[in-house]
Amino acid sequence: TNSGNDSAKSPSSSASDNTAAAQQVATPTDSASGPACTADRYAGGVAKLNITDGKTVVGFSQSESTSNPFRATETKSIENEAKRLGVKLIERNANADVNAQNSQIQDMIAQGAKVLIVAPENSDGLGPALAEAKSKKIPVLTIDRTVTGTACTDFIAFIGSNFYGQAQIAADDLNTATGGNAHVAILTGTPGNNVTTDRTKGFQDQVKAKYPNIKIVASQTGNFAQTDGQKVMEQLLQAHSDINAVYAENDEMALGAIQAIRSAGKTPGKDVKIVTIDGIQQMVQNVADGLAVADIETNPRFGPLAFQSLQNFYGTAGVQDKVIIKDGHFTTANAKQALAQGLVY
Amino acid sequence: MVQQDLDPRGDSVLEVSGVHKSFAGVHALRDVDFALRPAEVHALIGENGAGKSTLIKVITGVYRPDSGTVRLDGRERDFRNPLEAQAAGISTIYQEVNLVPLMSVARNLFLGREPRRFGLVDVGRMNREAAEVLGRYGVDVDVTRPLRTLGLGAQQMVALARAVQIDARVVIMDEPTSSLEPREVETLFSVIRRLKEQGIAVVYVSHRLDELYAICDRVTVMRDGEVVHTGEIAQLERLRLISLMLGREMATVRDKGTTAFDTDRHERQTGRPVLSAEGLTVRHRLHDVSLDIHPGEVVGLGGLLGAGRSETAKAIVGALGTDAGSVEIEGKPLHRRSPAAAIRAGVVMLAEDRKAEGIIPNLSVRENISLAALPRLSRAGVVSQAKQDEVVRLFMERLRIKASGPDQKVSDLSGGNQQKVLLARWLCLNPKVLLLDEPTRGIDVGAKAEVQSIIDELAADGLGVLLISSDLEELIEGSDRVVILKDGHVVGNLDGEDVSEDGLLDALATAPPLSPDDPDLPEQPGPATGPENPGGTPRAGSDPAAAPVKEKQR
Amino acid sequence: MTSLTWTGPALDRARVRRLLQDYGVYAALAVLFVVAVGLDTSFVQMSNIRVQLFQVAPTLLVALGMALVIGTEGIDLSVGAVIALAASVVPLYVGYGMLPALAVSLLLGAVSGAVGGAMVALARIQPIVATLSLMIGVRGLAEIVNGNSAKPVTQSGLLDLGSQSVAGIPEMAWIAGICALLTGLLVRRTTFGRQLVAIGDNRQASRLSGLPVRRVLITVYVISGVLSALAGVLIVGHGAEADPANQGLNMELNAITAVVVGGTPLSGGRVRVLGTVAGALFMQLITAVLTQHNVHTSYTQIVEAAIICFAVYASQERGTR
Amino acid sequence: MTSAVLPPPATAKARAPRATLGERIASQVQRRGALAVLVLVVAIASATSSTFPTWSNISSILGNNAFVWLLALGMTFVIMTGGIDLSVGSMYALGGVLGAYGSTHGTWLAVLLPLAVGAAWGTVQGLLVAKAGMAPFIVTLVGLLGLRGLLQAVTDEGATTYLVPQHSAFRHLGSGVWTPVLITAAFFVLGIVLLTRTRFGHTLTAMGGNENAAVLLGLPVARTKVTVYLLSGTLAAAAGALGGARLGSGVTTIGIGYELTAIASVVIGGTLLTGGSGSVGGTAAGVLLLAVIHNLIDHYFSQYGSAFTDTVNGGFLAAVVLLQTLLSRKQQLE
Ligand SMILES: Nc1ncnc2c1ncn2[C@@H]1O[C@H](COP(=O)(O)OP(=O)(O)OP(=O)(O)O)[C@@H](O)[C@H]1O
Ligand SMILES: Nc1ncnc2c1ncn2[C@@H]1O[C@H](COP(=O)(O)OP(=O)(O)OP(=O)(O)O)[C@@H](O)[C@H]1O
Ligand SMILES: [Mg+2]
Ligand SMILES: [Mg+2]
Repeated sequence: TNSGNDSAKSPSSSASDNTAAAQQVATPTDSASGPACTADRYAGGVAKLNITDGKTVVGFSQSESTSNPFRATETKSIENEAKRLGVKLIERNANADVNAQNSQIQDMIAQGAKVLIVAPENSDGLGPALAEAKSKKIPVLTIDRTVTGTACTDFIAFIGSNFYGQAQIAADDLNTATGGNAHVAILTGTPGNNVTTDRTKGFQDQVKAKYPNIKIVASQTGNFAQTDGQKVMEQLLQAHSDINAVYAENDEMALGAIQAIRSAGKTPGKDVKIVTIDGIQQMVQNVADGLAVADIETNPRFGPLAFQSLQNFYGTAGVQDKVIIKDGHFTTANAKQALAQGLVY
Repeated sequence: MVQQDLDPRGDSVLEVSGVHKSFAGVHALRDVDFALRPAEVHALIGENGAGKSTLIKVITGVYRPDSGTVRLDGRERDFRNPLEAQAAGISTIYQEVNLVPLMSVARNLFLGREPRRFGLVDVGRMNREAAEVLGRYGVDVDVTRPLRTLGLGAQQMVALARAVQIDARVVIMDEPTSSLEPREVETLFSVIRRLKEQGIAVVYVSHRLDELYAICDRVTVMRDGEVVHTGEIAQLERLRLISLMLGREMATVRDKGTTAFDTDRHERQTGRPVLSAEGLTVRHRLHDVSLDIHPGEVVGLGGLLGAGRSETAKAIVGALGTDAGSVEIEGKPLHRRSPAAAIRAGVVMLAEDRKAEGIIPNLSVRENISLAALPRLSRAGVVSQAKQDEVVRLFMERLRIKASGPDQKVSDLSGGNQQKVLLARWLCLNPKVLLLDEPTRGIDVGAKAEVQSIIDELAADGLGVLLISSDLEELIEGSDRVVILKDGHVVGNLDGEDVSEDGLLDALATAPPLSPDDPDLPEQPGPATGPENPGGTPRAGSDPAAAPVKEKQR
Repeated sequence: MTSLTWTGPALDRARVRRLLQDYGVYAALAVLFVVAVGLDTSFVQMSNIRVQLFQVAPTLLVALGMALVIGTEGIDLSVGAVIALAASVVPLYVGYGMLPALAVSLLLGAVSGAVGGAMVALARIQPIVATLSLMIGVRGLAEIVNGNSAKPVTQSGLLDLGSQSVAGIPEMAWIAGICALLTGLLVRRTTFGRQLVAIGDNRQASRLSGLPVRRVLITVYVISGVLSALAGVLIVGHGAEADPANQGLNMELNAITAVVVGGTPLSGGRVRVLGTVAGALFMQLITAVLTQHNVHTSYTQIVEAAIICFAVYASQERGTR
Repeated sequence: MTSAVLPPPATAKARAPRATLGERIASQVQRRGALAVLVLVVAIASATSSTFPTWSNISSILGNNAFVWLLALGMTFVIMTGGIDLSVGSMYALGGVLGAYGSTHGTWLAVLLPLAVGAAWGTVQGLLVAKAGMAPFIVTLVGLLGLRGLLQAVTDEGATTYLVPQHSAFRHLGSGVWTPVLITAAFFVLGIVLLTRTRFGHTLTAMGGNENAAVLLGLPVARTKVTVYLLSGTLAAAAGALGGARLGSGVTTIGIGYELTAIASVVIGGTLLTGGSGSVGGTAAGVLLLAVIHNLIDHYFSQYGSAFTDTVNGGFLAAVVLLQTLLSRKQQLE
């Protein structure tokens, strides 16, 4: 469905296949050992399955619209890996509605899913679906956001990024770029979203702990959207002419901020430094062009790691309850290279 | 000049004194005093816009007076809404039928007083009782049908039945008969007489003077928001009454009976009819109705309540979908059946239900008048203000529309003036055929005479007119020919000398039985339908004394 | 009765009420502006005014169309989705230049409007559900057309349209202003405008008066669609990016709010174009003041809600009793 | 007055035309368009899919959405009076958060706090509509925005999520399939009785049909209006609280756009948006129809991506309302 835009050099479908861009595990490191979760231990023991036999149905529940490049790449990655392994996959998309996600998960169970990969819309709202899965002895692997509950009992494990850590890195980058003297505007994500909460808190905590000369001038929501980010930034630049740095909690809002800085007659990257999170292609390009300082990656290519984990779960290796992936870190130094290698999505 | 024979205080159930009410600078009521004695029927009359309805609304708490008091049984009351007035014992039928069109007839009848069992509405009983009550008023309908499927007349009967059912000390009726037939009017009168016997006082508003003399005891005349006369109606002769209302000297009030029609018949052009409808059929409602209208003639459409007259008019202009039938204008068939197409062909219809189908309430008088004529008043889609103003001025003058100016909101006009605005809307189109459904409904004697003479004039100018009227006299004196409908069938055609009240009633009574293969065949009224009606005449009260009094003075 | 003492103040109160009703929005707008300047004098700077005009222009365009639809006693929830649809085709056609892209967008806006109008006028579906189905479906369509991520737009003509000023005022604002003027003329001076209002006030009576009810209704929705599409193109030009998943979200509510705050009743039969302009500016100013003073989102929403409530209450028509 | 006053019977004259059997069936189908379409859709789905008619699929359709349907129930009352309530989605979310918050202090608070806030805000909306004469659309739009703001204010801009304690009795209210379905069904039955068998129901129907007349007929219009918004607010908050009990937490991002779904269900159920005509049963059919359609679309189209599902969804909604409108066309025409 990627119709007709020839200007985009690296369509997400190929990026999701790019092995060089595949997720790398940060923690646990190989040496780290703890009791790993296997089928025998999961909630008192569930039947062993061979997910690649072409008959076992694996369900994948996506939380948000695939119009978001992160979600699109994530979904594609899962689909491609399933195809590669010969897994029979069914999927649903909850379009950011917890209620819908609950009923969709149950719906997939009704359709015969024997194991589930869930990208939760919300950490705290999947109680009914998880309970149903548990009562039917269907293991659930959660990716990209956590859910409340006990690993290896309510769900197998969590695989994903450390949002709090990403924000800390962002603070470090801004500090470096501004020489420790910054008046920052924060463009936060959609209120009520765990990602927003972590990325806001991580940044604020880091600033408070380490960078006394960084002043947070304003913090307003841009709803993870380019248009809103631009509007808010335009207003903030009017009210606070001293703003010289922006921390955007996702790339879309950073794109909006760049536009707003330009129309205020300033130069992004020079008058105002920008740090952002996610690592979509257009923004990494901007980093390469010097419009932004850094872009911290959130790697959406969950497919290989997720299925590997499932196989480990049914095998003997097992899965650790928290698998934190290594996120890339694009700066002026490596952005060009990353683009050339197609590491971005 | 206010003549008062005001009673000693305490003698009256309802007493209004010194009431002022103005709307955005328009004085609707000025220092109005009004007293109602127990067990009397008190007529409240005046020209359109005199303030009658406003007074009623002040009494019942719809409006709050700017100053003055309302006393009920000697106690000063300040009703905040009709609910409180109703609870205090004032039951009211407001001017336009004010019921809920989408709700069933039975529910409308019992709204707010539903019979209940175990705290829940007893629907079965409600429907049974509703059918029974309405049956007594001669309205024999399926009470579970939505009210709007009834004709306006039947709706008015429902409103009436409802108001009378409420326990009240005072019953106020604002033009209850405006869409009623003589038969229903008679039913109403007997209701009023019973009320009177029970000591209940009735306020009765009507523009039909005959009715006032027939039923009322005393009269209050209003003009321009003031009370100009209160007294026994028997002591007030008709001419004097009219002169009081109009505020003109008696001598200048030339009386020509109750209608202003020229009694001469129009010179009918024989030859091709300007409009000819063939075999109009609407499922369950109209059956093969055909009629012709020639240029320069007024064709009356007679029949009883719900006979299908309004529906015939609507079917002709395409406002109602027909199952069969055709309409030709000057020999050319009207292909696409819609009001717009009819208007383009020169056929216009003044609708019966002014509020729902006539006025555009929030627009000004000017915009209401010019609405249908807009395409003619504009060039390249842009309205020419000058042309429009001229047309509007012309018709406001010609029809003597009483408004503070062309910019006044039409919904703020009195009922009669709204009617004139609608007439103006159609006249400024220069139509060939005018279908008038109750054109003088709710308009005062003066205006009625004007409208009637306009109809005459129009016919004289060569227009074809179809006249539907519940006012028998108007129908007979105004029409050159009368087509009679009954249950959606044409059952008679009166021409020339036969156009008379007797002729009409005869035709209705002797109507041949309807074709037997018609599934909707209503039983012919026979001896079984009621002991009072042995002859099977559809007119109630064969007792001549009970018939509405018609004082023809000519 | 002491009628003199009564009529005096009563009349005055009535007049005040009338004035409030007619000019309430403008007064509120003025007050808000004064407050904004009082809080921060830099609010009067031209650069700030320009920012506000940039941001208000698309909302205003959509609100104008919405005002017409509301005038017919309808409502158009699909405007946001039409913005997305317009945005989605811009990257596809902008290679041929700005005008072809604009033309295709407007055409699609018109088509979407025509579909909505047909559902309302011909099939007699209630406007709110008819346009709700469009709102869902058209945005989906826009996302399909667009693919999975926002597309950058670099065509200079379009970018200029979204960022340049003429005589110190953004081109976008000029366009919106001209559209407002045209809409005003349409409502006040043309047959179409008068028919539209009449239909909104009493549809049955209008039909019986021979007005082309269906044609007027369809046209109104088409106009709304075209204006929304135009807004969509401007949004893309201003943001240099086409993002059908997010652009135009909540636009329907913003536009309706602007229209109603501007004094157009939702019950139809009346269209206040200048009021709509004031309503849109009013809402823009509130957001600007709250954002610029870094008020928390939660309070922003509460304060906005309260101000809308108050503004509408002050300027609404009240029946005399 | 008693019937004793009434005059002797006048002649029966015009008679109500009797409908043929075919017409009566047709009129039933017209009146229950949503139900007819629902039966059709379910029949087709059962015939073509083996998993659709299974109990676990049906229970997933019912169990998770049951509480949300209470929004449509409240909306039915509001729409019947010719009003609209856009605040239900926000109130639903707020109810969930308050319920979860309350549950940390005890089950009673978990139930009472949301109900009290819902009733209070509903009353405010009702008063603004009935007494201040403001347009319902605007008043409840204010609710939609303001309640979200309030929600964020009590959760530190969404950063705090209140969890229902694991062993709180409150959780039982929302668990399983039967509890939610029975609670919701009970509310709907009460709703039917309220609308068709009480004076309150008749009054609110009359108001929607012709408010002016209702005032003139001496019906308690203002009081009824306030009550209707109170009901809607309370139902929405209750739905939210029960939903919170089910989810086990007060999710702040929930309920966005639910007001539109509720309105769509009501309208599909055959209730006129202008008020005065409609039924609770129709709404029940409407919500079920939408839920079934969503389930089917998810089933068949999920693998094509969310944009495609949306498009199909919009198209289907249009088709359903079109069908429903065509079925009941005759009723609306006159
Ligand atoms: N709500 C209103 N706003 C402004 N003016 C009004 C309003 N209601 C009535 N008026 C004005 O008050 C005057 C009296 O009107 P009212 O309806 O009482 O007349 P009426 O005597 O009942 O006439 P009719 O016989 O035509 O029914 C008229 O001039 C009318 O225009
Ligand atoms: N008394 C009644 N009994 C039964 N049905 C009635 C009665 N009055 C009216 N109706 C119904 O109302 C409708 C009236 O049709 P229509 O309005 O064309 O009649 P009309 O002759 O113009 O009478 P009206 O004076 O009521 O306007 C018919 O469908 C008829 O079934
Ligand atoms: Mg009157
Ligand atoms: Mg009639």
